[in-house]
Amino acid sequence: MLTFIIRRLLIVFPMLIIISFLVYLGLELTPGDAVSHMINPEIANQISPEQLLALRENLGLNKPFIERYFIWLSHVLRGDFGHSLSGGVAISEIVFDRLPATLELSFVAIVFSTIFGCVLGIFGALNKGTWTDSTLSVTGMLGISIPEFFFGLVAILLFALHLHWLPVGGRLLPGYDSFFDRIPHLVLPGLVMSLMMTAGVMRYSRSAMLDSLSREFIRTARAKGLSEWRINFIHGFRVALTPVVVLIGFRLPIMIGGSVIIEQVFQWPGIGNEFVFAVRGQDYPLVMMIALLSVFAVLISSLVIDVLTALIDPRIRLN
Amino acid sequence: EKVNQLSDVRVRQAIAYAIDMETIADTLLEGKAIAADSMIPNGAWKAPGLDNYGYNPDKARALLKDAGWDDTQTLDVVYYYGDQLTADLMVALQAYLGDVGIKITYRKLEGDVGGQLGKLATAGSETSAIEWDMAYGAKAALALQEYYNGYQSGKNSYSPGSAQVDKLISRINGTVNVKEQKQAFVDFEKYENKNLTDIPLYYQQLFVYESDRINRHGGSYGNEQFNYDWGLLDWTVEADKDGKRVAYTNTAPSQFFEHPWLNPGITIQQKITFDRLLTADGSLVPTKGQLAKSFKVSKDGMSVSFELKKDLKWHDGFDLTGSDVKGSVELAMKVPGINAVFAKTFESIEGAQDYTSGGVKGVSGIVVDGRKVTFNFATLDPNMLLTFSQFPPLPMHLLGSVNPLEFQQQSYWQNPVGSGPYKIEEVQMNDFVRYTPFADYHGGIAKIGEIVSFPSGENDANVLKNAAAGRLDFGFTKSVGDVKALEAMENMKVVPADIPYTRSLRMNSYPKKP
Amino acid sequence: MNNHTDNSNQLLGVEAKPNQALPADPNEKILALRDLKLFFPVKTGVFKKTTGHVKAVDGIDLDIYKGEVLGLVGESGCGKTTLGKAILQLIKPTSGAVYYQGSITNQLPIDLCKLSRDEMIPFRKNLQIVFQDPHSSLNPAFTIFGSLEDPLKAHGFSKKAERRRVIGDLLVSVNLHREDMDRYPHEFSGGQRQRIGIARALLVNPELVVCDEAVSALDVSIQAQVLELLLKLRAERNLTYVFITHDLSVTEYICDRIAVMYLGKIVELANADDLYSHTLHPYTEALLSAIPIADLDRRSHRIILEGDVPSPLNPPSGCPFHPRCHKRIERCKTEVPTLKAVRSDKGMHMVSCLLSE
Amino acid sequence: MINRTESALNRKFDLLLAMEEAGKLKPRKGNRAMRKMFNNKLALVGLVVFLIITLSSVFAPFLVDHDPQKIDLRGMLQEPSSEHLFGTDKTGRDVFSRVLYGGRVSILVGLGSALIAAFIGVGIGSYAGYKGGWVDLLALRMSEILMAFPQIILVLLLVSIVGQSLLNLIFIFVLTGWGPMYRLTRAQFLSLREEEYVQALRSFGLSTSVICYKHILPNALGPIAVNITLTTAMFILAEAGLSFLGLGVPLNIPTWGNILNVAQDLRVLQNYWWLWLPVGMVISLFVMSINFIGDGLRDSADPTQQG
Amino acid sequence: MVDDIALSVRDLKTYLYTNNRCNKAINGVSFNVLKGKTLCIVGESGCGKSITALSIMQLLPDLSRIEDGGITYFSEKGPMRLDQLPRKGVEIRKIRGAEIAMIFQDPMTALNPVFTVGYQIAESLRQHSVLNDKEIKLKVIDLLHTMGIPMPEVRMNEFPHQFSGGMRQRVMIAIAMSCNPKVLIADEPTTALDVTTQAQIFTLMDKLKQEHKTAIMLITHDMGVVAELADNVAVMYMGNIVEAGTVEDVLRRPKHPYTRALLASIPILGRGRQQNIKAIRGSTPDSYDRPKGCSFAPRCDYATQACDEMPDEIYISATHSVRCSQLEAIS
Ligand SMILES: Nc1ncnc2c1ncn2[C@@H]1O[C@H](COP(=O)(O)OP(=O)(O)OP(=O)(O)O)[C@@H](O)[C@H]1O
Ligand SMILES: Nc1ncnc2c1ncn2[C@@H]1O[C@H](COP(=O)(O)OP(=O)(O)OP(=O)(O)O)[C@@H](O)[C@H]1O
Ligand SMILES: [Mg+2]
Ligand SMILES: [Mg+2]
Repeated sequence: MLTFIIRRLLIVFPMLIIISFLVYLGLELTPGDAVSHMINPEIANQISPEQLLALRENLGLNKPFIERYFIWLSHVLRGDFGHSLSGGVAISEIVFDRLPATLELSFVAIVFSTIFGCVLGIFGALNKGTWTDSTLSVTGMLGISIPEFFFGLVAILLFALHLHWLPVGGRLLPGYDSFFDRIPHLVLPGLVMSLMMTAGVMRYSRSAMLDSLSREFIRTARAKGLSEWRINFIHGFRVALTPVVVLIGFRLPIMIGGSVIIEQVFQWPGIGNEFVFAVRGQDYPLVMMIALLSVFAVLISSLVIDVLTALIDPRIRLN
Repeated sequence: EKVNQLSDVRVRQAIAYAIDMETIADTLLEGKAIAADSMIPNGAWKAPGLDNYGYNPDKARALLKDAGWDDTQTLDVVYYYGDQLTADLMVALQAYLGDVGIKITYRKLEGDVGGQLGKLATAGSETSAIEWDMAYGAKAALALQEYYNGYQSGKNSYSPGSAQVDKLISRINGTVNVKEQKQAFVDFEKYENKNLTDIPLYYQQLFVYESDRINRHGGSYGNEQFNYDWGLLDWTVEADKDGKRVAYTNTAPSQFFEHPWLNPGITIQQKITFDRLLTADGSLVPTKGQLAKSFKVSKDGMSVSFELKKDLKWHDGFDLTGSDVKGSVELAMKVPGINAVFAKTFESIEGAQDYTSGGVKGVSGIVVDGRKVTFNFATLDPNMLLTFSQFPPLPMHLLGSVNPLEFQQQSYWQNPVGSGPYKIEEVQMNDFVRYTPFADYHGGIAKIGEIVSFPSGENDANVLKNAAAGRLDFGFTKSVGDVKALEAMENMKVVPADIPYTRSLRMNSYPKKP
Repeated sequence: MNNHTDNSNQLLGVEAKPNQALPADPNEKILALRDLKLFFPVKTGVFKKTTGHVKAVDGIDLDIYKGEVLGLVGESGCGKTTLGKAILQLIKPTSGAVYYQGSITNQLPIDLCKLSRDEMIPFRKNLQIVFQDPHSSLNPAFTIFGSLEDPLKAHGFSKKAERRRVIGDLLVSVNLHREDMDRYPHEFSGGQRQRIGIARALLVNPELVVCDEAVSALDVSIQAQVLELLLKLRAERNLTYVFITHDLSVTEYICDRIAVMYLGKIVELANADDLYSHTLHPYTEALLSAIPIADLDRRSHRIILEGDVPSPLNPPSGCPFHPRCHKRIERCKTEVPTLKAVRSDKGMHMVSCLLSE
Repeated sequence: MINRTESALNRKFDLLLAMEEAGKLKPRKGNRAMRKMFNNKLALVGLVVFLIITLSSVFAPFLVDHDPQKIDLRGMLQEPSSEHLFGTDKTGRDVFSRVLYGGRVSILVGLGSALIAAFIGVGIGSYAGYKGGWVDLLALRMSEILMAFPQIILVLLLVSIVGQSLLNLIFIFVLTGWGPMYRLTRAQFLSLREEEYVQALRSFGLSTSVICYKHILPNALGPIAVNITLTTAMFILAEAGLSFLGLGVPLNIPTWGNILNVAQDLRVLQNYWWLWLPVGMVISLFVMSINFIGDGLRDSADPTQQG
Repeated sequence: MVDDIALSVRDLKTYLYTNNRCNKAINGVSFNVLKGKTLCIVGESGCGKSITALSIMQLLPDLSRIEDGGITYFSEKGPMRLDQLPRKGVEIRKIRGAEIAMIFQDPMTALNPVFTVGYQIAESLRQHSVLNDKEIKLKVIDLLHTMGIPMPEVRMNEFPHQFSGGMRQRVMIAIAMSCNPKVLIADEPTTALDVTTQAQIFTLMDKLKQEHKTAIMLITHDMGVVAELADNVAVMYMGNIVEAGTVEDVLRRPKHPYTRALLASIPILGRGRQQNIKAIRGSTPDSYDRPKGCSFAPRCDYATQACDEMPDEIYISATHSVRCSQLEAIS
């Protein structure tokens, strides 16, 4: 188990280095640079070329690529993520500023979707072929087929603009900074994101459950005279849990990236929002750091999944 | 080597005739725009009798035929606004031009927009340095001269310029005599109207909106993009159900506060936390002192002196002195990318050249004497008062020793210390900023107990969302779509303001690179 | 006879071994395996280092004579399949040699293990295999013709009509219909599929066919059909079979010689009758006794072995069978027995057991 | 509840039994998977919807008179009528014809990228899965790297790198889509190569490419087809999402995402439902129909599911 | 005689409904399982052996139904009609595992991979006995010990995949025997195992039968197993029992053409290469397309017109019954 974790970690690090290099390389190829974005296009042509040059020089944009990469990497390794080009703000500051918002939203979505998705999925599997199951299946399908921003916009139209039940977006209001104060703001994006994710978890846990229920050990359990409840939950669900945990694990990285689109729709000031902002503004260091962090999140969460599934599933644990 | 057909004035005229700007203004722009006949906005300085190139597709076709238009080519049209309206406008342009036989495709510029738009042809090169054929853009100017200064030869790749143009332009810059100036403008406008150096499309309006909770107590409306005397000190707001008098607005920062030396009044923070030496009226004509108790311009316009008010304080309690003013101007001279009007004014100051080239320590033309600050100019700048009505001095005890190239990168811009009627109380980047009245403000204590701004801006769906949710009490927009929606809201009032903001089509009239 | 052996061994280019099974006529030898080993690496640890080997085939010397049916029996996992595949070079052996001395080599033995993939192709024609599972041995996506035509193409049948004829003839010879070639595998029963599998093996007229559990998955009634067919084909085409199975009743019925494998090694090798009547190795003895016999008059005395087949990853020291052996002596724990010839009435009988020395 | 379903089941049994006795139930010829697919009502509905939308997009020029690019500023924002089925947009273009023409591009982007991604992924995956070696190692590492990014982050990153255009978008989708396809095919081949018919082909010394692409590939196509449908659905949603962020297909090309993009404007959302609701529903319906087909394909390929 | 019957199946018909077809998997099967005796059911793959067993346990697949006939279990409290109990009801659950236990063919998949072996054995005890946890643990250890698993205290805490096939099958038997059932149904318990392991398992089952007087119903397709273990034999073909009787009856004096052909088609160890085995011609018919009358008729050398009708069971002796209309012609 320990060697397993160590091995995974040994894969993670070179991977991060390679990815950081690729990301850096890729962004180099984008048109324009930080300077051109610091300056409003309407007056850009009024700035003298010398000034631009000086500016570029100063931001280190004129050094050779490899050199810039290694400078940057050594900084990152020292915990200094560099500065956002557009405002010179420390990226770590931006990230830690935005992270709570994203964590808040995705935590709600993950918890909600996991609970409801599993419950509904198991319910569907246990009632396979019935009217309820079909309804759930079609609803689940709808959930994964509607574009999430479309769903979000309609939700805003309905609950915020027509019914005035909930705020249209944003996260913090002055003077309301405890979590409970924020709940009204959280409800709509949280709900939209949760529902979209619930659909996926539901479909997945339903099929995992069906799969597990069709296995032979279920018949053995029946032959022991166990109650249906024990058969379904102790034997069936316990085995179906592994793939469900894997699925949920795959969702963990949204803890970093957030749902980019949902955050945009609800002007939720999270990392996803920041990422789009940075991509639009060609803020390389920021784009790069967020992308890298999300890769980091993916790699770590895949590690977590592996460990978790190993804990759940002795077949994996003992091999 | 082929000549660029867009350099043929007949083609440009044909394009102007082909576009039914009146209809576009009525429909797409929902009557919130005025078809333009010149870059300069309507008003006293407008030349009479300009041809407005009204919609006439037949004439356009005839002109094209005359010019031998090659209708197999497809023109590449670029723009840089991300809003839906621009996209819709492109659709309309494509249809109208297509109708007379000019095929276009359009695309939004990404990346280095400024560079792509205005790149200069290398000296001596006959070919254009830009790739597009036409660019849809806007010219906004603080001073009328700015509309035309860009057409001087050697400024960019899309207006070839000529000795004649240069002469006309130097005339509009060369005098403070209003009559002479006006005549120079009229002459240039006529030249422009005939030659279509740019194809002016429409004048954009700006709209100030406010909720019914706000009472301006007679404060005027004006060009909100800049700073003018809007009487904020006297404004009141209805108390909310908790009895708090809070007004909501937008343009809160997402990462940092934008410094006020580029777009001096574009965000609420720049407006309310900084004071200028002078203040202006709604159409940006400098009127009276703000930080200055009084000011005096010499007869020849080559010198101006300001007498600062007594006991001026920064928000952090430090004194605001004449050396803050001098230091700010000196710093601004070295900061890249400041407002063009400011830059022009500061360049004209005596000793500016020596200072920026690094030879001397200070600018000899700026003299501080107690509370009196005098600027002596080497060349005449007709807009220098305008500059001082928009340019805010910044606290030199905080910014005095910064590297001007990293001006915007200073941590100061996370929570700037200003001199205006409101100071920043709390910043939650990307969430909100809270402003409260500055107790030591020289003009008295502002009446609105608290101003809260959220991070949304023009063309931003969130403006409407916030307004609908009762979280937007005042602000401004240039987006026609926003206006219509705000007008439809019962609690909101919209006041249009004419602003110097002209949308036009630029032509790449140089031959393109083979 | 000894002379012959020596000659053949010189011919084969290996050192003569005194305990070699002696062929009746060396010219009829078709394959000779010499110290054949096939290890699967086992990777563990942080760096996936190879920490050990599954010794699936662990040093096998074996001659296969033309026209014989050589049975290969043993418990699951003892390396039968692996040996079969190693013979055909479907898995490259770790070491050792497989000398081929069939028709195309002008009687000159050639070590198949040394050939490259391309050099191997002409030999493949002569060595074929029939698999165990009738469900996975045919490609469900193709008709029988579709499945069988590519091998023919690869071996020089360029005309489609010709290929159809060959395949048709072959199907007839395995008691199917010519028309069956245009049907899909799922339209056939298990027995039919197995016959198609045999037809495929015979497609390019091989000399030797390895039958890997060719009848194990079939029902008893169908098993008999396939056995009959195999015997018929051998007679018609002068085939040599290596018949891998774990069913000793079938082996007894069909094989001329039988090799009993345990943990990658041959523990006993003898003519069929000899093996059953004069069982020498305790393992063979236990194996035979464990088989339920469908004859009410012949209830055998069962020898119940302890435990299961040990893992070939770390086989026991000494005689690999000693932990389960009912006759083990102290020596068995340390001394490794070798396969030695024990002369008996009915030809060569070889056994690897300390007790029979 | 239980009794009701039981009796319903019993009734069905009685019916089947009666028909069996009467000899009406014939052994059925044809592909069992196909049959199951056609017995699956949702998949069938999905297929019909998919075909209707796809065909009407493909044959849009024959179905609608309105030029999707033809503006009519004086006739802007008309409500749906018999003349304009989905009304007109802000420049007076016919929304219905725009939806149909937009479908062409959206389906091209979705299906096209999925197919190209599948072509590449399957091409490499088959060989790598069958043969292993450095090709496999390289492709595996590459797909690992690509798959270490959350999908949307990677797409946005690539958009920022290569810029916005139709071809670039397809390129990006292909780049992000081949990895999973490769993984799937590789896994399939890893298990299929152990099948005995493959061993048999190898025993004839057939070349790797013949064994791999001709003989094994057809057997791996089931899961691949399912994955193609799901990937198509994903790409169509991704295109819409990117266009929503303004980072998708350039606005001058009508796509479903670009048409729906106007719904960002609250005024449109509140007042001009026909500008977003029909196209939103078309996207959802189309994606749903593909998902149903995918589900149907999966179920029909799954031998453990009775049909 | 009747007192000895543990389980009686009369004219059982079980149909499976799949692929929109009806598979008459079992079409009128009758037999008795006697206390302390082993009944072997032999037959080719797909002839309905497993379905018979599952019908008794009420463990049939969802899309299936017992159409007709009866299954009577003679419990201590009197006869019970198992076929009439609801599949998921409490009554049948009290019988499953406690009174009638079953061992399945594939020990690799029949155990839940995520629970320890000990837990899975204890589960059955917990369900059907009043023992406390400690007693259960001791009993589990005892059971594993009886099954010949070394170090049961340690191995009970291991997971199924740490066990070899033979050991897993022993665990399955331990589960089945945990509550001392009156009837043990073993569905091909050794097909997945090696002969040496098979011998171990059968020895074990034999011992249990002796000790507990358990009635065993052993399903197999191996005539050798029948000869060695069975007291009574039922030969099944295509959903019918074509011949039944004691081992002596069936193996020494087979009457049904199928039984005869079957016995003639298998090589028997020790008879050498000279034995003459004869394959049965043709192949088993499609289960959806069963012959109208006697299902063996298409492959039978003695078939006549009369075989188009399903023949009745004919008792040749008190114990020996045959389903064939051509008995005279054969003998
Ligand atoms: N590809 C492989 N990689 C690693 N180990 C393998 C591989 N193939 C076989 N083995 C191991 O080699 C040993 C011999 O396997 P082999 O399949 O030859 O046995 P067998 O005698 O044919 O058994 P069976 O009767 O079950 O078919 C076993 O322990 C098996 O686990
Ligand atoms: N779960 C199931 N669903 C549908 N049909 C089934 C199922 N199980 C068995 N059958 C069918 O029922 C018939 C009898 O099958 P059964 O499993 O009883 O055969 P068997 O004698 O046990 O064969 P084997 O020796 O292969 O185990 C066959 O036609 C089979 O196809
Ligand atoms: Mg094998
Ligand atoms: Mg069975």
